[in-house]
Amino acid sequence: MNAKTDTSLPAIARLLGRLDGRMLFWLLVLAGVLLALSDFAYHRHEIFDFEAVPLFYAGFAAASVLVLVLAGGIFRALFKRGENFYAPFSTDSEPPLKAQERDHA
Amino acid sequence: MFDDFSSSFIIQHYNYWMVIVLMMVGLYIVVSRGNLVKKIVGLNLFQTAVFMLYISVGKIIGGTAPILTGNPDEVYSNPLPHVLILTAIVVGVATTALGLALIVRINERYGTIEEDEIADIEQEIDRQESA
Amino acid sequence: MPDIFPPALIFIAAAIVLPVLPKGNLRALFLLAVPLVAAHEIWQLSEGVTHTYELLGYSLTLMRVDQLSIVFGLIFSFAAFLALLYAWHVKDTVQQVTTLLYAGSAIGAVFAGDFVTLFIFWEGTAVASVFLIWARGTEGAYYTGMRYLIIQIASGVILVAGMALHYHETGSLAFGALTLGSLGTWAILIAFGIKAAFPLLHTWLPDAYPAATPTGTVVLSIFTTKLAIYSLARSFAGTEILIYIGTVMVFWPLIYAAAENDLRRVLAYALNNQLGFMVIAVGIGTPLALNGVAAHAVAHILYKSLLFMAMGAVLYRTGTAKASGLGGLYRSMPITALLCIVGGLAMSTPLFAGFVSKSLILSSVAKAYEPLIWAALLFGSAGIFYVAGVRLPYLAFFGEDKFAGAPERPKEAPWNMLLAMGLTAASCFALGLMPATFMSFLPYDVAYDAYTPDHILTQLQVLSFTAIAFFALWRFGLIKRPAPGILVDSDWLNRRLALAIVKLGAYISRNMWGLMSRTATRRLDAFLASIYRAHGPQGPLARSWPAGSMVLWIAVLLGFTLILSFSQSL
Amino acid sequence: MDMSPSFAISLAVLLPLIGTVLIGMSDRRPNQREAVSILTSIALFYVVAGFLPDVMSGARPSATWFEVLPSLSLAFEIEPLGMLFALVASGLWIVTALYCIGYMRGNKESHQTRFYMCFALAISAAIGIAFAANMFTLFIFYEVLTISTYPLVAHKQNEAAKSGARTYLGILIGTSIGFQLIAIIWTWILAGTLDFKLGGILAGKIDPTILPVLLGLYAFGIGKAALMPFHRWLPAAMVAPTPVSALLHAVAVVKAGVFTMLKVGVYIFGIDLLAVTQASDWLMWLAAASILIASTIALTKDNLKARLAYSTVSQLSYITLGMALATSLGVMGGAMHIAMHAMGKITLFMCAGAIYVATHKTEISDMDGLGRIMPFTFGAFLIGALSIIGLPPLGGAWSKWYLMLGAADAGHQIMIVVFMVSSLLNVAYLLPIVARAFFVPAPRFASAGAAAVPVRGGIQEAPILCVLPPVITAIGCLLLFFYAGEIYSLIYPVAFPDPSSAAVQSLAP
Repeated sequence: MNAKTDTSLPAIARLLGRLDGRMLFWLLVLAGVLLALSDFAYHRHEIFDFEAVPLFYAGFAAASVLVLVLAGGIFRALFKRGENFYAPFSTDSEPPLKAQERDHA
Repeated sequence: MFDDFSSSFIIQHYNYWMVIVLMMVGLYIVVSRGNLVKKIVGLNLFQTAVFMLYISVGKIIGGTAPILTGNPDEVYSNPLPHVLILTAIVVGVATTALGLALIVRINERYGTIEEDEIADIEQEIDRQESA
Repeated sequence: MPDIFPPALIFIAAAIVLPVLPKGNLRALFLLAVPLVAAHEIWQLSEGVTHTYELLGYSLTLMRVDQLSIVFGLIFSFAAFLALLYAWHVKDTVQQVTTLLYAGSAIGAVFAGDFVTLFIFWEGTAVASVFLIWARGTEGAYYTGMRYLIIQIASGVILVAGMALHYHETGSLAFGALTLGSLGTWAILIAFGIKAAFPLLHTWLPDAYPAATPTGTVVLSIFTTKLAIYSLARSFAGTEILIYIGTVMVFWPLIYAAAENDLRRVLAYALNNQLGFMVIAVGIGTPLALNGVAAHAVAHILYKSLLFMAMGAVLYRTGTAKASGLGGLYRSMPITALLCIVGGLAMSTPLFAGFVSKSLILSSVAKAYEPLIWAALLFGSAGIFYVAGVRLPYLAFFGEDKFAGAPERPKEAPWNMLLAMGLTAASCFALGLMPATFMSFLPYDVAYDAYTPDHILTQLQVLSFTAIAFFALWRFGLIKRPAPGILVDSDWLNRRLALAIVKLGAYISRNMWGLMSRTATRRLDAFLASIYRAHGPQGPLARSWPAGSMVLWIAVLLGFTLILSFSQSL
Repeated sequence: MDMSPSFAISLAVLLPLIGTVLIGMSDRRPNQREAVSILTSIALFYVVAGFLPDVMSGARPSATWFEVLPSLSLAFEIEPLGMLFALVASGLWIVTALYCIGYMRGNKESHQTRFYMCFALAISAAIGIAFAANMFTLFIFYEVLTISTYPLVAHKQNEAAKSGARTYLGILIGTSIGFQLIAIIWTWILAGTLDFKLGGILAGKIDPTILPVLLGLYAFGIGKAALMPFHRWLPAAMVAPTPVSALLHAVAVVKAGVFTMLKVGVYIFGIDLLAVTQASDWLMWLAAASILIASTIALTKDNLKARLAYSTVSQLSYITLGMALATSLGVMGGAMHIAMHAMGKITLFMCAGAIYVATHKTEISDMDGLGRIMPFTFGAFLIGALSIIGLPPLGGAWSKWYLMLGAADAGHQIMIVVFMVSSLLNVAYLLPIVARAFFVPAPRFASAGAAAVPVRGGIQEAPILCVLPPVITAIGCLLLFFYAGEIYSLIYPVAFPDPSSAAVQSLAP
C-alpha cells in the first residue's frame, strides 16, 4: 500500500507520505550542500576563532548527532531494563490505556 | 604468765566466766542436738545463764537483799535486775511449758521428736503435694 | 493599582466555584475564560508593588510587579488557556480544579514579593500538580505520584528551612537577589534546583511526566520547572556555579532522550535539557542573558506544550506513547503529525520563537566569552533538534505502519486538541515573526537582533545537517526504532538502592528490636522465676528450717551485728 | 457576662461536672442527654472564651479554692498558654459532642450515658489542668484526667479494650507517680513553692549539673506527652471509640501532656535557665529521635487509627522539642503547634471514625476507591493531613515555621533537618490514604473476599453528624492559617517575656 497514492487518506496524509520516502532525504541533502557552500561565500562575524573553520557548523551538528547516537546506544546497552523492572511501581509496566480510561481522563 | 592484773581480772570476774561457759553450753545444745526435748534443756541452760548474768550485775559486795531495814547506813543490792529476772523466770517457765506442749503435739503428729526426721517427713509431704 | 484583582486569586476563586457548575460546555467555557481574564489583568498591570498584607507580623507582598514577573505571568496564563482548550473534552472535576489551582499557584509564585508568599504558592504547585498524575487512576500512577509529591514537597521544606536560616541571619524575607554563601542560601538554591531538575535532582521529571494523563502532562510541562527558572533568575542571577550545573543538564538528559522508548519521556528529558539552557543563562546573569532566559521560557513553554500535546493526542487515540508500539501514524493523524513537526521546527528554526530565544542565549554566552559552554550549547541545540524535532516525529508518525493490521485505525485527534495545537503553533510562529514585539516584553531594555544573516545561516546549517545525519544514520541502521524497555536513570539510586537500604535497615532494626525485647523479656522472666524458686511455696527460703540451724544462723547474725556496732563505736 | 473572675474560673471547671450530673440524670432519655452534653459544651466554650479579652490585655484572672499547706493551695490562674489550651479543648469539645452523637448512634454503642459522663468529667479535668496556678493543682487534675478517661478507653469492655486500657492506665499512672510526683516534691523542697512563675522558680536554687535529672523526671513523668519510650499507651488507647481517640487522644489528654511540658519548661524551669545550662539538650535529641522513629513506625501501620496514633506520638514531640530548644521562638512554635495539631489531628480522627461508621473498614489497604464514595470525608482528611504536614495555607505551616526559626535561633540547624525529614515522612504516611482512596480503583479487593464496598453509584457518606464535624475542623485548619496572628499575640508575653518585668528581673543572679 502506497500512502502517496492512497486516495482513501486525507490530502495532508498523502503529502506527508511523500516526505516519508527518499525524496525528503535528498531534498535535505541538497539544502544542506547549498548551506554548507554558502560558508565559502559568506564571511561571518565570528566571536570564537574556530567558527571561522569552513563547514564548522555543519560538521559540528553532524558530529553531535553521531556522538549522541553512539552515547545513546551505549547507555541503552548499559542501562536498558525490562518494562517490568520497577513493576508495580511505575506506569511503564502497565498495559496501554483503554479507550474508556482515556475518555475519563 | 598470770601476772597480778590478769589473774585478778579473771578471778574477780569468775561469775561472768561461768555465765559465758554456761550460755555457750546451752547454745551448743540448741544448735547441735536434734532431739527437741534436749533443745528445750539447752534453751533453759541458756536462759539460766542470762539470769545469772543479770543477778551478778545487780550484786553489790556487802549489800543485803533490797528490803528496807530502817538503818540509814545499810547497803542494798541493785533491786532492778532482780525484779527483771524474777519476771524472766516466770516467762522462762511459761516458754518451757509451751515448748514442751508443742513437742507433745509434734510427737503426736509425726511420731518422733528428732528434728531431721521431722524435716524428712515434711519434704516427703511437700513432694507428694506438688506431684 | 488596588482595583486589580490578583491574578492568582482569580484562578483560585474559579477553582472554588467550578465544582458547582454543571459538567459540559458551560464549564469548559468557564475554564477557558479564567486564564484569559487573568491574562487580561496581568496585561494591565504596571510595575511596582501592589497588594501587601500582614500575616503574623510579617509584612508580605502578594503582588510585586516588574517586567520579569509580567512575562512569566502572561505566558503562564496563556499556556494555561491552551492547555485547558486542549483538555476541553475532559469531564473530570478533580483535574479541572487542580489545573486551575496549579496555574493559580504558579502565577501567584511569580508575583510573590517575599519568600513566605512564594513558599505558599510553591507548595501549592506541588500539591495541585500531583493530582494530574494520580488522575490516571492506575496503581503505577499512584506510586509515581507519591514519589513526585515527596520530591516536590521536599523542595518546599528545603525552601522553608532555607528561608528560616536566611531570615535568622539577615532578618529579611524579601524574594530578591541572594548571594550564595550561607547555609540558608544554599538550601534555597537546592530547593529551586529540585524543581528546576538539576542533575541528580531531576529524576522526578522523566518519572512523573510520562505517567500523567494525556492532558495532565501538558499542564505539568508548563509550570513547575519554569517557575523554578523564574525563581533562579530572580534570586541567583549571575551565580557562576549555575553555568556548570546547566552544562551538565544540557548533556545528561539529552543522551537519555536519544535512547528512550517512551516518547513522552523523551520529551521530558528534552525539557530537562532545555532547562539547562536557561540555567546557564541565569548563571551568566547579564541583562542580555536574563532576557534570553525569559524569552526562552516563553518559547519553550509554547513549543514543548505543542510537542506534549501532539504526543498526548497520540496517547489519547492509540493508548500508548511508546515508540516501540507506534509508527506510520501520519496516515490516520496527519494534522497532528504536521503540527508535531511544526513543534519540532519551532524549537530553533528561523521564523519561530525558539530561534529568537536560543539566539539570545547563545549570543549572551558568546559575549561572556565562554567557548566551552558555548560549544556545549551548540551541541545541545543540535541534539535537541535531533531528539525532539526529528527522531520523535519520525518514530511516532513515520516508518513502518504499526496499525496496518489493526481492526480499527486510530482516529485523528479531536477538534479541541487540534485547535489547541494549531493555536500553540501559531503563537510560536507569531512570536518568531515579530521579534521586536517579543523583545519589548523582556525584562531588560537591551537592543538585540536575532535575524542577522550569521544567525540564520548558522542555525539553518546546524538544523539541516542534524536532519541529514539522522536520516543517513537511520539508513545505515545506526538509529533504530527502540525495543520495549526502560532506561534506568539515577532514579535507580532511590527506587532500588535506597529502598533496599531502607528495607535492610528496617529488617535489621526489627530483628534487633525483637532480639532486644526477647532478651529483656527472658531476663525478666528468669529473674522472676529465680525469685519464685527462692520464695515460692516450694522454695528453700519458704521451707521450714530445722530449729537448730535457725538458731545457729541467728547467733551468727547477732554476732555480726555486734561486731558491726562495736567497730562503729570504735 | 459580669462575673468575678474567681467565680468564672470555678464555673469553668465545674460546668462540665454539672453537665456530668445532668447527663447521668437523663440516662433513659438519649435526646435530652445529648442536648445536655452539647449545651454544656457551648456554655463552657462561652465561659472560657470570656476570659480571652482579659488575658490578651495582660490580666491574669485567678481563684483559690483552699490551702492545703502554707503556700501550697488548690488554686487557678489563667495565663496565655492555659488560655490557649482551654480554648482548644473546650472549642473542640463542641465539635466532638456533635460528632459523638453521629458516631455513637451510627455504631449503636452500648453504655452511652457512662460514655458521655466520663467525657464531660475529662473535659473538666482538662480545664483544671489548663487553669492550674501551681504544679500541685495541675498534678491533681492530671490524675483526674487519667482516671476519668480510663472507662472511655475500656468502653467496649472486650479483652482488647481491657488490655489496652490496662496499658493506658499503667503507663500514665506509673510515670506520673514514679517520676512526676518525685519531681514535684523535689521542686517543692528546692524552691519552697510550686507556683507557676514566668521565668521559672528554680533559677539559683538548684545545682546546674543535676538540672537535667530533674528535667528528666518531669519529661518522663509527664507520660501524656508520649515521649518515647513511654509512648505505648497512646497506640494502646486506640481501642477506644473514635470520638474518644479524637478528642482525648488527639486533643485533651495528649495536649494536656505537652501543655504540662511547656508549663514546666516555661514556668518551673524557665527557658533562660534551660538555655544557659543547656539542661534540655538531651531532651531535644530524644524528642527528635521520637519524632523520626514514631513517624517511621507510622509508615508501617496498616490500621488507620494506629497510624494516626503514631503520627500523634511524633507530632507531640514537636512541642516537646520546641520547649527543649529553649528559645522564645521554639516555645512560640510549640504553643502554636498545640492548636494547629489539635485541629488537624481531630479532623483526621473524625474522618477515620466516619469511614468506620459508613463502611466498617479500619485497614488502610481496604480503603482503595472509597474516596469517590465518601468525597467529603476524604476531602476533609486531605486538608487535615496537609495541615499536619505543614503546608500552606493551613495552620500547621506556621507552627513548623516558628519551630524552624526556633531551631535556627538555638543554633541547632540539625533540628531543622529533623523537621524537614519529618514533613516528608508525614507525606509518606498520610497522603497515600487519600491518594489510594481517590485514585486507585477498588474492585480487586472486592473480589478478594474482603468486605466489599457496596457498589451502588453515587455518594454514600456516613451520617451527617459524622461528616459535618470533620468538615468544620478542616475549615478550621484553613482559618488557623490566616488567624495564627491571634495565637501569636496571645502567646507573645509568655514566649518573649518583657526583660524589665519583675518576673524576669528576679531571674537575674
